[in-house]
Amino acid sequence: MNEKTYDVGLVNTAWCPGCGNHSILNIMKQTLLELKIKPGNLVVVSGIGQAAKIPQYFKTNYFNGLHGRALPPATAIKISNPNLTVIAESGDGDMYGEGGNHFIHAIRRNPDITNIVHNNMVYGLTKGQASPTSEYGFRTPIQINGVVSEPFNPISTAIALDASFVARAFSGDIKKTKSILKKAIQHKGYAIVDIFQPCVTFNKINTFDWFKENTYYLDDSYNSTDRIEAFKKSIQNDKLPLGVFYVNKNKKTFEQNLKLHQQNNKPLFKNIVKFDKILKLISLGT
Amino acid sequence: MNEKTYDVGLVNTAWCPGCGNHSILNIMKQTLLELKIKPGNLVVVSGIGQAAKIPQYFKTNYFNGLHGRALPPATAIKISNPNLTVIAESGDGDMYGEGGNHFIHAIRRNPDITNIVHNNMVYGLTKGQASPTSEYGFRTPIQINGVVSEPFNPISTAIALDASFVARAFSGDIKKTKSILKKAIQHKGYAIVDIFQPCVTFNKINTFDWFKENTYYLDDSYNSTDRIEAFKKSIQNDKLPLGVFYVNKNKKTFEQNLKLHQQNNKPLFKNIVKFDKILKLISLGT
Amino acid sequence: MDDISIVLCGEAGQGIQTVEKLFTKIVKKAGFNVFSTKEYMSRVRGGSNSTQIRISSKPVSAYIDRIDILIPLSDESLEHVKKRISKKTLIIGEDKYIKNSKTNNKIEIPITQLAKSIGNIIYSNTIAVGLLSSICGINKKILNNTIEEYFINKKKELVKNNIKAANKGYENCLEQINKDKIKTIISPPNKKNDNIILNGVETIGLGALAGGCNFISSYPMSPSTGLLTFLSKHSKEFNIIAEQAEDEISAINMVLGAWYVGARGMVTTSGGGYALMTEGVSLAGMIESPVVIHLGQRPAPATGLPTRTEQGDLEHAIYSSHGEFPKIIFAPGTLEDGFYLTQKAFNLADKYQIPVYILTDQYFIDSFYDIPKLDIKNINNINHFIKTDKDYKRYKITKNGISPRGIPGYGNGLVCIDSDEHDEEGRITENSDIRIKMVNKRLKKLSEIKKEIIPPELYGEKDYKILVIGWGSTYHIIREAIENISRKDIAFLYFKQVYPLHNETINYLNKAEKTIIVENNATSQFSKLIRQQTGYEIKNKILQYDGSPFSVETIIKEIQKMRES
Amino acid sequence: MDDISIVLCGEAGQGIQTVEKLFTKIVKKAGFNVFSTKEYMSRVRGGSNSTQIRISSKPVSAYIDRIDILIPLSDESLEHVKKRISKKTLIIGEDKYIKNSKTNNKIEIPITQLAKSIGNIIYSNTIAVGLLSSICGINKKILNNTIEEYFINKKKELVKNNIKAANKGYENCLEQINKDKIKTIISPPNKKNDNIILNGVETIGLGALAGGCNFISSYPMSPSTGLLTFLSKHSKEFNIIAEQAEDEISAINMVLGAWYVGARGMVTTSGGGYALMTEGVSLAGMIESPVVIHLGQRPAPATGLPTRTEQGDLEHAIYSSHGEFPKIIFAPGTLEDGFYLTQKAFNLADKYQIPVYILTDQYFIDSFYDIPKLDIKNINNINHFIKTDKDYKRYKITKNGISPRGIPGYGNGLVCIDSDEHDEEGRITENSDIRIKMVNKRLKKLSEIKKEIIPPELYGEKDYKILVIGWGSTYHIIREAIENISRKDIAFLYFKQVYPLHNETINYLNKAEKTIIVENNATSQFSKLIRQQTGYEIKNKILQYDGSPFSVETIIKEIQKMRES
Ligand SMILES: Cc1ncc(C[n+]2csc(CCOP(=O)(O)OP(=O)(O)O)c2C)c(N)n1
Ligand SMILES: Cc1ncc(C[n+]2csc(CCOP(=O)(O)OP(=O)(O)O)c2C)c(N)n1
Ligand code: SF4
Ligand code: SF4
Ligand SMILES: [Mg+2]
Ligand SMILES: [Mg+2]
Repeated sequence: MNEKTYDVGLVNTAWCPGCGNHSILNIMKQTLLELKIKPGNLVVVSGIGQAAKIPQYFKTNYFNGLHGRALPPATAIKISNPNLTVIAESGDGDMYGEGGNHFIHAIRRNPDITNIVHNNMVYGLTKGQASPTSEYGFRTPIQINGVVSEPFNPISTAIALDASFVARAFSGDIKKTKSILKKAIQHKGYAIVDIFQPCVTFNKINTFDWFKENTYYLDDSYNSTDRIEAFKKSIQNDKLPLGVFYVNKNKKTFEQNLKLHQQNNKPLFKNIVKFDKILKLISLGT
Repeated sequence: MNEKTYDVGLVNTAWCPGCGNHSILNIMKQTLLELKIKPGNLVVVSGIGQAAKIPQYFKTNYFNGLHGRALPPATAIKISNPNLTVIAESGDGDMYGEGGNHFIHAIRRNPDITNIVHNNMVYGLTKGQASPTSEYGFRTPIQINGVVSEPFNPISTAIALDASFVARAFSGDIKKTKSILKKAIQHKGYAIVDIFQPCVTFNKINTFDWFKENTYYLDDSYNSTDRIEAFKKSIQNDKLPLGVFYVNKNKKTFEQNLKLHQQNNKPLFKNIVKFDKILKLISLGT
Repeated sequence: MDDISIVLCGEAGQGIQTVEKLFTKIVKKAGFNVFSTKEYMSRVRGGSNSTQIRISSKPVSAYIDRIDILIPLSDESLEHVKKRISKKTLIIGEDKYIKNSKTNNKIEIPITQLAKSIGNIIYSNTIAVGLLSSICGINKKILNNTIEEYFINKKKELVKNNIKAANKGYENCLEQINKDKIKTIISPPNKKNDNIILNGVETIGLGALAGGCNFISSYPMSPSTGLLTFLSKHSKEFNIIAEQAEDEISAINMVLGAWYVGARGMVTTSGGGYALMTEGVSLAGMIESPVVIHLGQRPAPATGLPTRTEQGDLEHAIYSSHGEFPKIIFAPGTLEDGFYLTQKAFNLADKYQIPVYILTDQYFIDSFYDIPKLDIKNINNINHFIKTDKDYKRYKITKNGISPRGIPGYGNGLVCIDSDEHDEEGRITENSDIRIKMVNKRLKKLSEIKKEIIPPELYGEKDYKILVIGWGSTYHIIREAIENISRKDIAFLYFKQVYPLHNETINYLNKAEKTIIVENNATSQFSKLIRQQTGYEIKNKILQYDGSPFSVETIIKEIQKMRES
Repeated sequence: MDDISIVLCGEAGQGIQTVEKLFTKIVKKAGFNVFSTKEYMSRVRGGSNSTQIRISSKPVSAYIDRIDILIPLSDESLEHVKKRISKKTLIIGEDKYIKNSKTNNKIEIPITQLAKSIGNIIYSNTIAVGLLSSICGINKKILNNTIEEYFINKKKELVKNNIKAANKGYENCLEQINKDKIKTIISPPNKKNDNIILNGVETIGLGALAGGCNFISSYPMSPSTGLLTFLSKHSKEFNIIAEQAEDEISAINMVLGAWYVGARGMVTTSGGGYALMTEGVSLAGMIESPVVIHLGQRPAPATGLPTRTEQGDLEHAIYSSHGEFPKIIFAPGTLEDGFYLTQKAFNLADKYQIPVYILTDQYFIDSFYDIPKLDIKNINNINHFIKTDKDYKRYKITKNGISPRGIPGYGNGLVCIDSDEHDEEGRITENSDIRIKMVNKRLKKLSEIKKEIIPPELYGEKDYKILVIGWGSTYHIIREAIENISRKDIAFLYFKQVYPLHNETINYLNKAEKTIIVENNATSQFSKLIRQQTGYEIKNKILQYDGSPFSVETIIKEIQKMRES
């Protein structure tokens, strides 16, 4: 593996110049490289949106599925072949809007996957409607009087659901975000990393500078195993904390819970049909 | 209005003898009577399941829609005619499983509706599969090794989403549940009441006695406006608290936020088409 | 008589199913052929449900209206089946349930009292089994042995009491027979019956196992849940992942994820759940993923009649989903077809990288009968995925439209799939030349698929004048009706593959002077498909859409009417 | 020439849309008729998009391949439209963008440099408007006035600079004209054009307003989002609730809730979103709720080509959803039809208590042209809900199948609706007689609906030998092609209601010696429908499925080919 391992040659991304997605792509490649994950061993599952295009731009197996539906295939991929590293990555609209139900239930299952959300607080690809995370008052051609719904808080929700790893990052901070992503990927179990990402075209409120000014990092003394403390931090919104909010190491992963994988991690594609047992079943009748 | 106001004559409910649904029906009728809500002014929206059959058994307008989809019509009904009292009522599978995404987003909108969930921790109508609230280890013909997913905690989730009223009750306690329901219905804004309900046929674990033994009421000193405290209580699971966990009175309702209803609560059906304005728009062309 | 129809009628939760299971085992052991089917309300307790058990010395496998023996087990029972009661119907049961019957052809047996005398009214069911056995002239030894086997994992006490109960029922009835109040109206044939008894859902489940199914993700929905239960039950033995999804959308997207890494996955659902899956089906079309869909039909629209039967989702299955891509739809009409077609479905899905449907319905799913042991000797599963090399391209343009399917983690290539239109490598493109190539490639698979369409099967006279057309679960019903009519000019054309249609279809139709379609729906969806594909209009339609299956009698009557008109 | 085609080509985000909007206004003011349409990639910045603006002294409203004037605005522009460039195409633009063109027919104008000289490259767009105006011989006053109007709400400085820019473009081009390098190839007609300019989505939006729409809940999805935007924009003025739902499932269920209490609601979506709504559509069928569905088609399966055009969802719209119930599907081909049919849709949905579809596509939605002012004098809205009395029964069995629709909170009755099969009061039932009555009742509405099907319209010669059949957005394209071919033996049959089919259809078809269908899809879904309904097989098919609309030239060419064969 070398610096080029993840490059796909010349790519003309579909992203705007200055968009936070570029730096997330960059961070992703560095993270994977430093973790020495082989492209062939990695599957990135995404939905539809600007963020969701990310696997097209680096070397990896990918399943670029339907809008809102990254988590179900990601979960199935992991349990069908636990040897693969699985990342589910998409936008805020994708994961928390269309895909909200899968978000809840993926957390409940706790498969060992990393869920990365490019949170630009807007629908980018469809040109600037509010997303679930858009702030109160955010005006768009549809929310003409500004958003009136409580912004979705993925961090507090994930903690409420006792997700096993919950973090927030900022696309503008390569070093720190990389370190958070590394922890998330190395964590055994479901890990959500919500990444603040400026959309320079459709979100003129939550800009790079806005994120800079309105965030701070949880400090070293912060104890990420305390769920109540984590919740307290998660609902703080004068300034938005960044970092790892919560880790629950006591949970088994979904695949560990499956009887199938308790002996070994044999992928399903190696299954051999047991015709003798079928014959026995048939002979039994009902 | 009198004791018979809500009766629909002889009904042969589809429920098993001993099922907690009977007493919820009873509580509902009493609550509505005591609150002097007229059947004609009430709309009960439900999904599909044993719980969801409830509006069939008392006098009310009802919209007995699709499995998992009670909240979207309930929200629309309320904002299209704010003069109606709107209750969305269904089972745990319906509201937290199939309907999970609507649960999140209805809370975010905060329409003035009451969301009542008969939580029997099982799928009753389809004969005994695990529901999102089934406990770890709960065995069914599908979960043959017992449930391995984290049980969905509607209370902590609703608090994380800053729902404006969050309560839990028990079908076995008519008086207290009635009082909780009254508060919920009178609350201006979205109110969730998760009601523990024994399913005598398919849930042999979480029985009437089990609920009796494993619950207690939040006491009078409890401050339901403290979100952190509420969260703390919500994740307690040695014994499960009953009562009103959390109230946020600072929120405007969805219909209040709509420009349309800021002057008056004129229902949409009274709208008159403004042909003059259409003509003007047409004349403008693009 | 060598074919009797017994009907048990009672409330949900009374345990009629135990009688059904136990008694069918007993009669089969006694050498009879047996068929049983049930209709039941969408509720857990109460209401009125009924189960028909046909016993015969030759194979039986269709629903009939006729009731030879009725055992009412609740106040509403007589009312519930009143249209089917004739003068010849013998009614057996407790006084309170039979007293309202106007016929004299009835026998009182104090079932509950007998049960209580053994210690618990739950023994009523076994008493019923006993008395039925006695009417059917079944050897007591067979009765006792089967009960012992059936309760093998239960406590000794319970086994003993059940045997006692069965014998009480048996004796009590025998007494009546001896008194000449009733006759043993049927006797066991002098043969051994080595058949197995299965119902529709088990046969689909076994077919799935034989097709290498190792992943199922679904959301419970009548009447399709049984398949999820079946595969869950056998999940340990067969290394299957059986997951209950949070909703149907998740279910199908999970299954596509599973196929992506080389598992063999399926979903099971019914109309409303399938509606939610249709976007996922379109995804399968675009990413060219195999997927097997078991769609157990029930009456709609919307929630409809959740536990009843209909063939109303044929068009839904064919045309749902946005965009144009090939699929295959099987509609088994026999238990054997259920097994072999499901097994085949996995291999065709894998071969052509398309959705393949098993279209059943509540009637098919819930009907039992005995069939010879399924033969699995010649069954072949081929995994069509390949080991990738470094330059692997998932959507390589090939002559027949099929690109070799790689899976991540097997080989040196990368497997990139995309729900957008994509190039050979699986990357998004908006290039119109590539778009055209990709559409053509996907549709080209249809020509290959057409080469192996299962032809319709003709039963009855080759030189027919009247041709009756049916598909799926009506098979045995129509067949028995045709056999009953037994005239030289009539034949029955059975479709087990309903989409795409076989080319021979039009020739069969053209040969007939009169064609009659039989469908369990209100708009005759299959005849619309036939006309769309062949131009041929079937004018005579026997349609039923009240939630119940056709009876053999109805088909006979309707055909007779039409042949005269 | 009295019809020129101008094409601007550049990247997303460059502001070609401003040029389109501004310039079409100007030319219309100058008395021209104008048509414009665009094709663009599914991305926010970069890539290659193009907009065609046709200017003529007679009405124009169809896409053509021909480019008379090309303005490339990016490096890739020439490559992007290369197939459409002919020797006659005049290419105007900056040196760097036109230099690779092999033709001599090109003029360099240093647009960016001119813009910079005014202070900002954003003025490039207005410069382009200026130079185009000059080529079209447009009076400078009109140019200046329109710019002033267009930027009316902007800062003075900006208005001034834009006028300056337009003039720079104008003069610069005029200079070239004077040098005889280019000719004013078209001149404004001597007439006033009082038409209005609209695009497809606005016309649907206006139709919705005129139909009394006061509720829309939808989830953004190209190309359908514009309708949600339109109704949001006008929500205050018209007391509309316009809600962005969390997903499409919520959207349609909300709209059904809104109708339930007497609002008039609609959804707007595209294929994938619609797939998710199909369970809700089935609910509408069962509870007999009105609902209006705008389905803006785009190429599929799955995500497909999100910003491009196709007519691939006809079958999806007709047959999606489980169960059997009536619906109506309109497919407007003209802006006027878009308006009137949408208005009508609300009234028919309300009258028959069924789903009514407006089936459009990206091409229809994004195309502008000028039309006479829409006439709303004769428009009538009837609210079909009633005030209930105490004994009100929502599903009263009536002769024509339509039960008077009550709404909660209006009258003394209760309004009870149920997704299960229900009795007249709306309570769950499994009674098979009631089931049959209710199915019949729902389907009976179809007979009423059939009485007012909008017949297909014939254009061209009444005594045709060749009949071209089209539906929806291809209307103007086919019509212009037919007019161009201008032979006595050809006619065009246009369907704006595609479902149910009008009875006259078969007569039109039978009269022809040759029939040719034109569809923007790969499997010819409409001809399949025609065959299914009439038995008639249309053998000649002009199909296109690369995501682009037909051009007039393609239709002409293909028809010529077929008439010869
Ligand atoms: C079922 C369905 N509904 C809607 C869409 C249209 N759509 C594509 S991307 C998108 C939202 C994008 O927002 P987000 O997920 O936040 O991603 P971003 O573009 O902001 O990165 C929508 C609504 C779709 N493709 N499929
Ligand atoms: C789309 C869809 N999927 C599945 C079903 C089948 N179904 C009906 S009720 C139900 C679950 C019932 O559980 P719950 O909501 O907890 O209600 P309960 O019966 O326990 O009161 C299911 C899965 C359905 N009707 N529609
Ligand atoms: S629209 Fe926003 S999110 Fe999308 S690429 Fe541009 S800046 Fe990034
Ligand atoms: S199955 Fe359970 S929830 Fe349903 S009625 Fe019976 S006891 Fe109640
Ligand atoms: Mg976003
Ligand atoms: Mg439940």
